[in-house]
Amino acid sequence: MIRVQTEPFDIGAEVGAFSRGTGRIGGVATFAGLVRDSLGERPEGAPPVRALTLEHYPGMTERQLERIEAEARRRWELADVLVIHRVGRMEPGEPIVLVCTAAAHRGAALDSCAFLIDWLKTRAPFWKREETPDGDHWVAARASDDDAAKRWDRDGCS
Amino acid sequence: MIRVQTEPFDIGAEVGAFSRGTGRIGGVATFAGLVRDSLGERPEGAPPVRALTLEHYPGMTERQLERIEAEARRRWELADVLVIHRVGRMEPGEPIVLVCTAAAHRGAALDSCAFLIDWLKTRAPFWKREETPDGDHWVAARASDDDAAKRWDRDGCS
Amino acid sequence: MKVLYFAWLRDRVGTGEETVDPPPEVRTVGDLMAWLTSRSDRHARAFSDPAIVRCAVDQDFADVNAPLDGAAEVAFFPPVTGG
Amino acid sequence: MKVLYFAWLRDRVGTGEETVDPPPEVRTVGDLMAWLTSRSDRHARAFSDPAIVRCAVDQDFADVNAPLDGAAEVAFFPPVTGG
Repeated sequence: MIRVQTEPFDIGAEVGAFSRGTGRIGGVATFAGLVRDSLGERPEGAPPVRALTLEHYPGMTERQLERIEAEARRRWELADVLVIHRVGRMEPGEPIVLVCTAAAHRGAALDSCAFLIDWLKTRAPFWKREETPDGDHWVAARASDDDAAKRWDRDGCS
Repeated sequence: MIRVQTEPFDIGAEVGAFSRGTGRIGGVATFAGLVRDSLGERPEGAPPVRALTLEHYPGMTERQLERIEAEARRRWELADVLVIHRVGRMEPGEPIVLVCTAAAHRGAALDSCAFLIDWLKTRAPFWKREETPDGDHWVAARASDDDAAKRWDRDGCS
Repeated sequence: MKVLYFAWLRDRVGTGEETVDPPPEVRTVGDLMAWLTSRSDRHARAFSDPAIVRCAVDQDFADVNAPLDGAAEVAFFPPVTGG
Repeated sequence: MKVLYFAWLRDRVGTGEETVDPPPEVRTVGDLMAWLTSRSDRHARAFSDPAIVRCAVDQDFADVNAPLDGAAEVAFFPPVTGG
């Protein structure tokens, strides 16, 4: 399931609801991304981030996230998938994104969770703008995110 | 932090408390293992598991878990680590184990979480006994768990 | 054809959306970028380094050689930074 | 010396803990397993397949060749299955 929303969400409440066991789920893996006060690879002494604004491409975002979910379900046997991504303004400590996967075995849950966040980082149309005491600026993409996503390259799904 | 307890725990409450952002945590990865109603590699039609009893080696368990946590903190820069493992009797759907890691970057959180559960599975002295309609039996160790743990072999910490 | 701009491309162009009617010789994403560049200084500034501009045609990622044929919506944006 | 048994080793031996006083020629984990095997049929059954028995000496994993010297607590158990 995919959710793109401006409202804040509660990681504990979401993970708790997602993890309610049915007897067939052996493992639940989750990853939550939070707003940090120093987001990019910034030099020591760079001004702290006051807030982050997430812009996205409505329509294409949901479409890409659904494709990424479908690809994860194709690669691993998953009992359930949840991806929540916030858009709009948020402050340090607030969650930006949550990925949860449930499977009979832990390998499928752990690997698919890492896959989903790596692909989301490079294939879902979101952009971050930081507010700092020195002004606002758009966060630059990181080569390390491309590298992380490439680990999963076997066949495409642009 | 390591907790070995007979009391049930609430995955959502634990993950929620663990994830409270400080502005320096960029990612939180978690893995929860739940009781399945068909635990081992059992043939189709094998009787369902009614309950699981986790036995452990008090003293050595905590010692091993603390070593495993220390090893994770040595390998990755982690802001926080939580491992909860239940002992005693539990039923399908209940959580057995929870591993949470927090780091500035997602790679450290995701990798260390997978590492912790893989090492725990092969190095912490717990044993599972299944209750089924056909009687009780001890769960056999799985070669796949040894393989998963070996991925992380670089240097020892028996 | 609807053209959308996101993130700093929108800031530079000065709008998030415009409707354009490029001539028939504009056949690919690259052609469209060149044609838009010629429309104003703001567009020229947005596309001054085409290597760091990404594109989607009808909400699918598309590279510079992708054909436009009949596309209703083309979007330009920087490399994504979500998650 | 305290000897502990866990999981099906405890079931087979019939106790989770016993205090033993092995003779001085029992120097290693393997020596201790052989000596315990000779003590009763239950012990013999517990150690009938030594390859699937794991050991800890003073709460550290130890293999069959590990020396006992002065160990206060030796535990025998099957391969672990937690998590």
